[in-house]
This record gives sequence, structure tokens and C-alpha cells, in this order.
Amino acid sequence: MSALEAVLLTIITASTPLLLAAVGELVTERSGVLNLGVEGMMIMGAVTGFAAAYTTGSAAVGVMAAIGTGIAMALLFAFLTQTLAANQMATGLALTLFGIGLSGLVGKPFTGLPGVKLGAVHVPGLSGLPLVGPVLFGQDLLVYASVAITVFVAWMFSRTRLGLVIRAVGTNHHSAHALGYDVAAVRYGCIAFGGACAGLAGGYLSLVYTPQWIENMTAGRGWIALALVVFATWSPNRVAVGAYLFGAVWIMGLYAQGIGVTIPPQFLASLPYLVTIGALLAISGNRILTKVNTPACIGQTFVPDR
Amino acid sequence: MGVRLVLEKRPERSRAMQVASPLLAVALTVLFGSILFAARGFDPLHANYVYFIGPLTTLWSVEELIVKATPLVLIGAGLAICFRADLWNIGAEGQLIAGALAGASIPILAPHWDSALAIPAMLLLGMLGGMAWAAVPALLRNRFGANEILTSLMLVYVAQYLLDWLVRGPWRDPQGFNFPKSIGFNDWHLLTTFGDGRVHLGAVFAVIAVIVLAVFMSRTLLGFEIKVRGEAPRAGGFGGFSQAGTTWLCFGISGALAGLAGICEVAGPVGQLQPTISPGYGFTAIIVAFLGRLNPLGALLGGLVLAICYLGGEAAQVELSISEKTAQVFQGMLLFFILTCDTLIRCRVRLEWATRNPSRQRQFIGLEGGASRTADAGGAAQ
Amino acid sequence: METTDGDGYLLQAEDIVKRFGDFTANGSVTLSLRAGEIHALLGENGAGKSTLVKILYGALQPTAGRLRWRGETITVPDPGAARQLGIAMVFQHFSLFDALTVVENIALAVPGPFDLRSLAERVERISAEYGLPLEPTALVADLPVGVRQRIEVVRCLLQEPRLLIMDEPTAVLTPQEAQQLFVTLKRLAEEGRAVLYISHRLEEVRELCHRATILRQGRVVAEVDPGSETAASLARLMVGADVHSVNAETPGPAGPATLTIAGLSLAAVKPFGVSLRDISLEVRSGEVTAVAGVAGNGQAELFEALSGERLAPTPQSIVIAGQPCGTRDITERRRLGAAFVPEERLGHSAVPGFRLSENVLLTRHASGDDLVNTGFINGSRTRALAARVAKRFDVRFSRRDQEAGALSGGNLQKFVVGRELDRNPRVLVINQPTWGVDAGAAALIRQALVDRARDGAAVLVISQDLDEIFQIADRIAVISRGALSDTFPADAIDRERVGMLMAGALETDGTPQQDVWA
Amino acid sequence: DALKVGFVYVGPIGDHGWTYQHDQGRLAVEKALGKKVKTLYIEKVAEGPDTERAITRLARQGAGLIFTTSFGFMDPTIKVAKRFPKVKFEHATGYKRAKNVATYSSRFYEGRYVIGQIAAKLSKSGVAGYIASFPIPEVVRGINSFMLGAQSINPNFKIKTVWVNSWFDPGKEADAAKVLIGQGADIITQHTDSTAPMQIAGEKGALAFGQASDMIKFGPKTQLTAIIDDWRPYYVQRTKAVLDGSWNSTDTWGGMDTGMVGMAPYTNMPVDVAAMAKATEEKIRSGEMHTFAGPIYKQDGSLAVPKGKNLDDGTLLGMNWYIKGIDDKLPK
Ligand SMILES: Nc1ncnc2c1ncn2[C@@H]1O[C@H](COP(=O)(O)OP(=O)(O)OP(=O)(O)O)[C@@H](O)[C@H]1O
Ligand SMILES: Nc1ncnc2c1ncn2[C@@H]1O[C@H](COP(=O)(O)OP(=O)(O)OP(=O)(O)O)[C@@H](O)[C@H]1O
Ligand SMILES: [Mg+2]
Ligand SMILES: [Mg+2]
Repeated sequence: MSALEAVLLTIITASTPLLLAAVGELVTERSGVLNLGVEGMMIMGAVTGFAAAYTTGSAAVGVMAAIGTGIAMALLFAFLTQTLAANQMATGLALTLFGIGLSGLVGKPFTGLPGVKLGAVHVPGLSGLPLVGPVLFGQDLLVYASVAITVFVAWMFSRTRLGLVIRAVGTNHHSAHALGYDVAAVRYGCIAFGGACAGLAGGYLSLVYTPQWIENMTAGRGWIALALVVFATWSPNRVAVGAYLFGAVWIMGLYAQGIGVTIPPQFLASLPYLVTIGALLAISGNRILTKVNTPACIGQTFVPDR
Repeated sequence: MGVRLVLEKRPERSRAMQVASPLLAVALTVLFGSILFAARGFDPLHANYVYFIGPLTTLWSVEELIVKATPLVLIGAGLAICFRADLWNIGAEGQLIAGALAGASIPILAPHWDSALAIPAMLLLGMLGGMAWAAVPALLRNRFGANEILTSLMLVYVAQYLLDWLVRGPWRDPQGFNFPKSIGFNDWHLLTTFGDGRVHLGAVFAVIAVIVLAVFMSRTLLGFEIKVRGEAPRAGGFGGFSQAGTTWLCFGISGALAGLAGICEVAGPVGQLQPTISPGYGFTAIIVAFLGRLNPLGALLGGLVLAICYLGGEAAQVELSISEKTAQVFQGMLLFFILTCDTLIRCRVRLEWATRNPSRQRQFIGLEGGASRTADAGGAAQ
Repeated sequence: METTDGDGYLLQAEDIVKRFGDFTANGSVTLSLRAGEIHALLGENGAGKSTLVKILYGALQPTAGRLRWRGETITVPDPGAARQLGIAMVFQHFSLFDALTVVENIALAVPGPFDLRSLAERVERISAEYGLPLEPTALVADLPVGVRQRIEVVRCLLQEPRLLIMDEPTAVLTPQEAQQLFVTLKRLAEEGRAVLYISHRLEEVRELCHRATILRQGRVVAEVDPGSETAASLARLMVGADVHSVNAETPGPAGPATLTIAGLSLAAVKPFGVSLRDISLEVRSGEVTAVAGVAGNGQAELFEALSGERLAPTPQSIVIAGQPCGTRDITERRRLGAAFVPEERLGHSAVPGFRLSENVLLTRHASGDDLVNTGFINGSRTRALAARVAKRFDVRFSRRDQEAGALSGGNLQKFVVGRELDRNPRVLVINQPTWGVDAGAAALIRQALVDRARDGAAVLVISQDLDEIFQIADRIAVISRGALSDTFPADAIDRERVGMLMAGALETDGTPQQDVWA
Repeated sequence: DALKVGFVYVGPIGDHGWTYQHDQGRLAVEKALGKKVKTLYIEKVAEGPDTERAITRLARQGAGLIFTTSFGFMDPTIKVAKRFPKVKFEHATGYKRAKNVATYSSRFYEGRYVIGQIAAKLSKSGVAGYIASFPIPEVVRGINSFMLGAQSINPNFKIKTVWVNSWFDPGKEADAAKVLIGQGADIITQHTDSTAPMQIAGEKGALAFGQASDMIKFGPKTQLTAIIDDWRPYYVQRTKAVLDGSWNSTDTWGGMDTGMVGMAPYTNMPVDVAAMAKATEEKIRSGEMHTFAGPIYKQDGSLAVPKGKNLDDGTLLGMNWYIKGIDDKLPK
């Protein structure tokens, strides 16, 4: 295995959970909802994914469980924010706190057990190619899924009525309501999609990345996914670019050490967070980039007249 | 057919509900907690006693309650003001650490400076440190429009690594066998404690902060400015209040209080710098602020309630072997119920027995022209 | 005209009742529409017109009552269902999406397979056919209000509706644009479609409509043939009494210019804002000067520049009472004796969730009323001041010191205008003083503005309501696409000219432009 | 009645590392002494303001002996001990003692010598990857010991170190393992607590050593052996001492000889290598050999300890330099 190949493989694994969670949150935010509970949904996805896979011995069941849990958590959020018109920021924070706590409780019996790993899928004939083979054609299913979901979302927003409706609801819920669209229903759907993706991202951690359950194993990745959405100015393609860039920064810190660079490890460890701040600045300062896709209603509660 | 929940905006916020909603939320949490306990095979009455009443029954535990509540109240009161202004500072944990670092620079760099000024200087530096850390998201927001939720949060991680680096590197105790901790603070660098327990001066600061902030928010023009910003930012500009100014002010206040909490922790119960100095007070304080309905006085109560949750959780671990995670779940649940109950302040909630509309079945009279050709497409995308 | 069942009516609304909480917006309204007729729905502000048509369109559900469509009883659960029946509607407050293109906006309301390209072709064809040209790929945010109105209309036409509901479509149109719309509506009626038409402009109703139903406080008070009524008789039916006219006697010789704008240019800051281009204007004491213009032509930006919410690049570009203050903030301008009333009541001139006494503080904290002492608020003074304003300007509320958001629009407007007039300002700038305010309150506010001017203040009224402008203004200027015309004495210019200026069809000095849209 | 024995843990019992091993000690005490004792514990006690309260709580619950099992618990332990002079305290890995506070730690580095030898024998690339937590003496000591062991077999042996700045961060440890393997290491050893590197090594076809506990479950084809923290004998012995009144404040730094450091079975290696490892282990246990026996040169070439002498405990406790042969720089 060449060094470059190793680096690329590591970057892809590190980026995939970020991409999954971010692209889900992107859809949620495009519908005008800010769900700060990504971290909570992710960690719950991780624990239930692990638990289900461990109990049944099937990683596929684990993946399903992770998605299901993400959706369940998201629906809780949707119920509070859409049906009960609760503040989205606060509810999202609560979801994160709740998820971290509950995952610990649920996961207690599963700590320190070897997990079931979701295997890699080799595309016959292609995965044997040098470099591109293992990097592009020898990944696990969820890496392909993350790319597929991103492509799907990009296609949905640019080519389908559903995408148009989601954008409409996100830019002006009053108008969308006046035209007869059920704002709450559209948002329920988008929130649930975001939850499914976040759950899947969590499942990726406990089924592929490190096939075991460990408390707090998401380690702030949900928050980085949130930042990525802003960084990408709500464009699915840029989310993908951002996720891979971020994964690269994450890994490069470790890689630099391996080749003998001595910087205080604390500095390297905080690098991804500093990079995130820098990226946010670069983007927020750019009005042209932010203007076009920004969902104007983001974070606002909407109670329709009836 | 189905039952559905219908919200009806009230013309005015209900004053009765403003008082009742947090109480209802606590009650609901206890109720659901009991179910949780019962489900795990504990006597819910006894478990609730251990959890919620036990911490109030001995002098020691009441003292510990105060110790635990002190940073929560300090930070929560500051965050309440931020959130009131619709500014989402969720990086108080980082500001706490920054305050602790700034304040601790005196006992670590000048351990022999034994003066009556030392403690005030530490407290002041602590507040400035917290403020400085909070000023970063404020600056980035004012200057670049960067989302303060994310920047303040990212800075938490940075602060944690900074602390880690300092206590393992430059500020390591030279006599400490290279273990990651600073020197223990000298007596003259430690806060006065009351009685023989651990209650320290920080508790007094917390009470003072709460009272000052309550007056500040309800009686002063600056407080008014902050509230206007949260309710209607455009009206704030029309009133002649500067958005950027309020951002600085709110982050400044909440950062200073988080920093004060930080230095009070290290110069109080901890007594030195070490890799971890707070069990997530900065995050828990978010719940405190909401539990207190974003009101400084409320934060005092909120802080005590959460401290009870913590201590109760610990007692339950020892006495009933209930996992420490339960406490965290309780906190999340409490916050959910608060948010749910807050809806009652703004809206009336009704259950509606929805009778299905016949036209839902799409039994439209045959129309010629465009409409009937595409009978179901209009609503299809919904 | 095709045949319809059920007594020949296309749509019948019977005994419609709609309550919001304990407030009854519609109390048993009955209305019948025939195919091929243009039917007016009249009533003063808050009479329940919009509520009724929203029920017909499925955007609101009636508390009680029945709807019949060609004789069949129906329910309209949502606007999608209404569109399937063949009902289309243009909303009073537009239902467009700024960040989407014209064709995307239309696609959202037009059923059928999702194919933007062929829809764009249809849009181009139909819009040209009806004389309402549209460029399908343009971003709505970049379009002027008149064009947006066109989008709404074309969106309805593409649905080939049997019934077209238009809620105050001409409020934001120039007289010329309105004329063009009438041609379209008449053509639609000739094609056998019904039009339900809401407007406050009684003259145009008389010209256009075949029948009129008049609502007062949520009830039908009359059904008339508007052609055989006068505007005054229609107004009397709507209000239930004679409407006071504003007394704006010719002023004495005007005083010096107390508010001067000189060569003010400001680039748009908001993504979809308007830039101000070299605006100059003198507002003299003793006079009411009006800036007419269709909404969205820079009025909001002009107001913000005058109030100081946005600062001008040079001090000299805005002079208040002899003091250059282009770069001074709103508080400093208030200290110079200026007062401001913005267009939007909720969230701009008042904080909805705050009590009236707190709202008094919003603009009066630095105006020398001792409401604030070394940073501390004097609660009893603010309450007393709020009570004084409420009394002087006849503000009605159900509870003492109520939250602003709970007041009706007209009452809140009286309050925010009163809050400023109570100071006896030397300069008053007011944007859309009676927007969405009923006739009684409007008369009161207009009179107060004139009186203030006669007392020696320089009053600048920015308004899109030409009736209002000709009622109270001594001088008139017109804003169009961020540029201001010359100022004309009110008696030296007529509606026609103002309308042309509003459309940007004249050079600012009143001569016709060569190529209007070049 | 029964002696209550309290345990304060820094992590969750289920971490399968540090705290898990301490809890094994607690269970051993229960098993060995049956009705004579009752154990209490609080897990996941943060090092900080909460520590003192957690220890106090156990003391107030009537514990007669309390084990505080993390370095960060040192000062709070001393403080509480002052307030409860009748209660005996045992603090792990610290250096502050009092009349009723004893300290204990174990010489894990002895095990590192053994695995260093194994690595040098089995590595084809001659490079081992070392996942390290923090540059503190304990970890540096381990790296040096590992290298000394390796050099005793192959003087040109190399290691690559990645500092992950955490004791327990599976994601990062996994990434570090991947990076190290990508850079040519074919044997992974770790001074962090999670089992992630073991899993990754298995996936990538590398070999690895377990840490703190036997991780064979996570790498049945991967684990060569593991250095096991075995607190059981010590905990049982100290509890007995309290029961029979012979307890006094001591400082225990136990190695293989006391049973506090154990090696998991030698697996996945040829028998001769296993035999060599066993022999070394035996020599260290019997005291025949010291892992830091001179001559030892520092990285800069200076002599740290001459031939015939062993490095003293004081230097070992404060070790903040690499031996010669390690190419990386120690981060400061
Ligand atoms: N969602 C609502 N909740 C409570 N009250 C409402 C609501 N919508 C409308 N109203 C009230 O119902 C009354 C009728 O409103 P409506 O919008 O139908 O008036 P309108 O006749 O269209 O007036 P205008 O000429 O200003 O458009 C008003 O007093 C209004 O304040
Ligand atoms: N999408 C469109 N469909 C139909 N007509 C349009 C469209 N866009 C613009 N127009 C017509 O062109 C006129 C000018 O529009 P536009 O917004 O481009 O002006 P402008 O370029 O901003 O003017 P200027 O540059 O002179 O300030 C509009 O008033 C409208 O009549
Ligand atoms: Mg209306
Ligand atoms: Mg142009």
C-alpha cells in the first residue's frame, strides 16, 4: 500500500461521517429549520447501530437501527419545534444534551465489546487498480452511500419539484403556506431526513470507523458538520468539498507527526477547530456566496393562521 | 378520525403561564423520571427521594449544593442575558477556562505575591480573560457576520487544548514529577471559604451577580436595549441602539461571568490548574438559563435545581447503583419539558378531533380545461 | 358564456363565519358569484375581506358556513384543492419567493409534470398574449413591484381559473399599470371567468365592476351595482357614516427649509435592496412635503438614511435645522428636534412583545423627557407618558398598558404617530402614515400631520397612496428606482403626471423619456 | 460489621481499559473477602471540583478504605484525608502521601521492554508505530523501555510516534494507527486505552500489543500479547491490612515481581519468539535484569547511566528525554 493511498483512505474514512451528517443537516436547513441537535442524533445513531449489530450479528441491521434512531430523535425535535413551535436553537441544544446522556445509558451494557464491522465492497475488476482501485472502488457501502446521498440531494434541489418546494418553504414560509403547501409537513420530512443522515453518520462511527461503542465517540463531529453547512453556503457540492478538506486537516495533524514534525500535539489537535473558524469567516464575509442559497427563514418558528 | 394538536396564538403572553410553565416542566420531569425508575426496577418514591430530596437533608450536602450551583448560576445568569438578546453564546465552557487561565497566572507566575490585592487581581483577570475569549465570537460576528454559535463552540475546544498545553508544558509544577498540573495555589491565592465546608466566596458573587443583573435588565436602559434586540432587532436600530454594541455588551457580560466562575473554581474547590477544571459547567448553564426563563433571578433557581440533579445523581449511584448517565438524561428531559411548557405562554393548545374533509378524497366535479387534467398534481408536492 | 348549475351561480358562500380566538372576523357572510362577472368586495380596513377570500381559496377554514361550487356543496381544505376546482388568487401581500426565479415561482402553483423549460415557454407565451410580458429566468428579488404583480397574475392565468380572486391588486401599481390590468380583467370576464375584486379605490371599482358586495365589521351590509353609485355613497355604506375630510387649508408663507437633503447617494446594502441615486430635497417648515412612489423604489432606504438608521457618507448630505448630520445617528438627530415614523409598525416602530410604556421608551429615551436618569428607567414617567399619548390620540386598548402586538393596526399606528407628535418635533419624517389603517384613524392621523406642519414643523410624508398625498401635501416629489424627481407644488401637478413619474416613464423634470425600459 | 471499601473511578467501568482494570480489583476484593467487606464506587468522576465531593461522599457513607484511582485525584484525596483521619486512603499513581494516605503505582515499563523485543523479532519493516497519549514521564519511560528492548534484538530498529493528546479517543487512536501503518509500521503498540488501534491493525494486516487489559477479543489474529494492569493482588492485600489493623501509609511502585504488571498470553508468534519473551519476563520478575541497565545514552549522545549501573527511580519518575536511536523529537 503506497503512502498516498493510505493517506487518501484515511481521509475518506474521516470525512464520510462529516459528509453524511452535513448533507442531512443541509436539507433540514434548506427547509428553514436549524437543528443544533446533530451531535445528539449522531451519538444515538452510533449506540443503537452498534447495539443492534452486536445483538443480531448483522451490520446491515445496525445501519438500519442507526438510521431509525436518527429519525426518531429528529421527530422529537420536529414535534417540539414544528408542532409546539418551541425555539429551535434551544430544542437543538436539548437534543444534543439528551442524546449524549441517553446514549451513555443505552450503551452501558455494550461498552468494551468487539463490534460487527460493515465490510468493504470491492468493485470487481476495478478495486485492483493501483491507487484509484482501493480509494475509489474498494470502500465500504456507507462511503458510496454518502456520495450517492450528496449527489441525490444536489439533483433534488436543482431538478425536482420536491427540491423546489423545500427551497420555497425555507425562503418564505408565509408564501408557501399561502400557496397551500403544508409548511410543517415539509419541514417534518426534511428534519427526519437530516436525522436519518445524522444517525447514519453515527452508525458509521460505531460500525466502520471504530467498530465498538464508546461514550462520546462522536467527539464533536456533529458540530463540525453544522459548521460545514454554513461553510458550504447550503450547496451540496461544496459540502462534499468541505467535508473532505476538513477530513484532510484532521488527518494531516497526525500524519505530520509520523514524519517527524514536532509541534505541540495540543496545537495540532485544535487545528481542525481553528480551521473551521477560519472557513466560517471566509464564507460569512462573502456576501455573494451567502446571498443566493441562504434560507431566509432559517431558525424562525412558524405558526400558521387556520 | 385522528386527534391533532392545534396551537392558537394568544394575543398577549400569558402571565400566569410564565410562572406556571417551569413548575410544570419540573413536575413532568419528575413524573417521567419516576416512570424511568420504575421501568428499571427501582421504587420510584425512594429513588425520587434519593434524587431530589436527599441532597437537601444534611448540612454537608446543602453546602455541596451551593458549591455546585455557584458556577452554574454565575454562568447561567450571563447566558440568560445573551440569549435574551438572541445571541447564542454556547461557548461559556471555553470562556470559563480562559478566565481560569488568566486568573491563575498570578498564583502560578507570582506564587510569592502575598498581598490583599492578589485575590482581587485574580478575580479581575479572570473576568477579563473570560471576556477576551467571548470577545472573539462577538468580534467575528460584528466584523464578518460569522455565526456565533459555531465560533464560540469551536473556541471551547481551543481553550481546552490551551489549558492542556499549559499544564503539561510551561505551567507545569516543577516539583510535580512532570505530572500535568500546576503548583497548588498558596493560601493567599485561595478564596475564603465559609464554615468548614467548601462553600467559597464565589457563592456570594453569584448572588450579587444575579441581583445586579436582575436590576440591570429590568431597570436600566442598557438592559432595555438588550431585550429590544432580542425581540425586534430592527426596532432596536430605530431606537438608536447599536446592534454591534449590544453584541459586545452581552458577550462581555456573559464572558466575564463565565471567566469569574472559572477563576472561582480554580481558586476555590480545585486549588490549582489541571487538565480538566470543569465538568461541563459552561454547557449545563445553558439549561440553567432556560430553566430560569432567561431571567437572572430565575437562573439562581435553575442553578440550584440542576445542582440537585447532579448531587442526586451521584447519591443514586452510591445508594442505588443507578448510572451517572441518568442525571444527564434528566437534564435533557427537563429542558425539553421547559421548552414544551413555554409554548403555553405564547399559545393556547387545543386537541382537535379532526373529521376528515370529503373533498380530501378528491371527488371533484368534472371540470374541463387545465384544472381537471392534472387533478392531483397541485397538492402532490406537499 | 357557459351554463352553470345551481341557479346559475359559479360560487356561493353561505353564512360564512370565521373567528380568531374570541374575535369574529366574518360574522355570517353570504356572497354569490356568477361566471363572467367582475364582482367587487368592499369594506374598510379590518372589515374581513381578506379573511373571506382566504376562506374561499382554502387558506383559512371557516368556523361555520357552507360553500357551493356550481351548486354542489364543497369544502376547500387547502389552496391546492381550490386550484383544482379552478379558483386562483392574487394575495394582498404577495406570495412570491424572492430567492427563486419567475418560472420557479410559477411552477410552485401550477400542477403538472415538473418541467421548467416547457413551463418557461408557456409563461412567455401566455404573458405576452395578455400583455403582461415576463422574463422567466429572472430572479424575483431583482424585479420591481409592478413586475411582481404581473407574476402573480400570470401565475393565476396559467391555471386557467374559473374564478380569479384579486386582493387589492392595484395598491402597489401606478395608475397606468392599473389600467393595463383592467384590460386584462375585462378580457378574462369576457372569456367567461369570474373575478372577485377587492380594492379601496372606489373610482376604479365603479369603472370596472359589475356588482359589489359591501362588508362592515364582518357582515354584509349591502349588495349594489357600483356603476350607479357615487364614490361617496359607497364610502358611506362601508363606514356606516360620513367620512370626515381632512382640513388642509392653504398654509401661510412657508418657512425656511428645516430638512435638506443634498446629493444623497447610497449603495444598497441588503442583497435585494435599492440604491439611492443623487437625491436632493428641501422640506420647509409649515408645509407637508410628500414623496410619492410605488413601494420598493427606495422609500425604505430613503427613510433609513433620513432617520440615521443608516448613515450617509458625508455630513452635508442631510441637514436638519441647520446642522449637517448625515453622519450622526438617529438619537442625535432626535435631539435636534427630528422625529421619525417608519412604515412597519410591528418590529420596527414598535416592539410587539413590549408594553406601550416600554415602547414609549424606545424613541423617547433621549429626547429630554427625563425618562432615563443616569441609565436607570423611570417607570412611572414612562407609564404616564404612554397614557398621555394614548389619551391625546384616541388609542383604544382592552387592558391598561397592553403589549403593542395586541393592539389593532390602526390603534397601534395612532400610538406610534402620537408618540412622536407628542414631542412637538421640528422635523417629522413619516413613511406610509396610514398603511393598512381604517378610514377614521387615517383621517385623524392625516389631520394631525397637517396640524403639526401648520404649527411650524417641516413634515415629510413618504406614501404610495395618491389620495392621501393629494389630500394633505403642499409639495410633491416622486421617487422611482432610487431617484427623486423635482418637487412640484401640489396644485401644479396632476395624478396623471405623478403616475408617469412613479412608473419612471418621465425624466425627473417631467419630460418623457426616450426608451422607457432601456 | 463489614468494612466498606470505596472506589473512585475516573472513567466509565466499561472503558475496557484503565477503569475497567481497577474495577476488576474491586471485584477481586469482594470475592476474596466475601462478607467481611462491602464495596462502593462512583464512576466517571471528573478530575476537578467534583472530585473532592465524590471522595467525601464515600467517606461519609462510612467507607473505611478508599481507593482513588487517577492521578488527578491526588490533591482532593489529601484534602479529604485530612478531614477523615480515621479513614484510610490509597491513591494511584500520585506522589503525595499522609499518615492515612498511601500511594501505589506499577512499573508498566517493564512490560514494554518485553514487547519491544518481540516487535524487533517480528517486524519485517523494522519500524514499529507507537500511539502515545501525552508526553509525560510515564509515557516517555515506556517508549524508552520499548526501544531498549527492541535495540537488544535489532540495534537499528526504528519507531514512529504519534501523540493523540488523549488517553481515550478511539476515533483518533484509529486514525493514528492507520497513519502509522501507512507510513510503514507493521507493528502497532499504544499507550492509550481504547481497543481501536488493535482493530485497525487487524484490518490492515499488522500486528499489535494490547494495553491495560487483555484485548485478544478485539484482535484474535492480531494481538501478540498485552501489558496488563493487575490491581487485584494489591487491592486484596491492602484491604486485608485494614481488616487486621496492619495498614500503614506506604509507597508502592510494583513491577512484575509484585504481580501488578502482567503479560497476556503470547499469541500469534513463533514458539521461539514466545520462549524468548517468556525468558525475558522471567528475568525481570526475578530481578535478574533491570530494563534500564547501563550503559544508556540520551538522544543527544550524552551518557545517562554508565555500564554496570541501573537508572535510579528518581530519574525514571521524571524522565523527559529520549534514548539514543529514537529519531523523533519529544514534543515539549
Ligand atoms: N390570524 C388572525 N388572527 C387574529 N385576528 C385576525 C387574523 N387575521 C385577521 N384578523 C383580524 O380580522 C379582521 C379582518 O381582517 P382582514 O384581513 O380580513 O381585513 P380586510 O378587510 O382584508 O382589511 P384590509 O382592508 O386592511 O385588507 C381584522 O381585525 C384582523 O385584525
Ligand atoms: N422578468 C421580467 N419579466 C417582464 N418584464 C421585466 C422583467 N424584468 C424586467 N422587466 C421589465 O423591465 C423593466 C426594467 O427592469 P429592471 O429591473 O431590469 O430595471 P433596471 O435595469 O434595474 O433599471 P435601471 O438599470 O435603469 O435602474 C421592468 O420595470 C419591467 O417592466
Ligand atoms: Mg385585506
Ligand atoms: Mg438594470
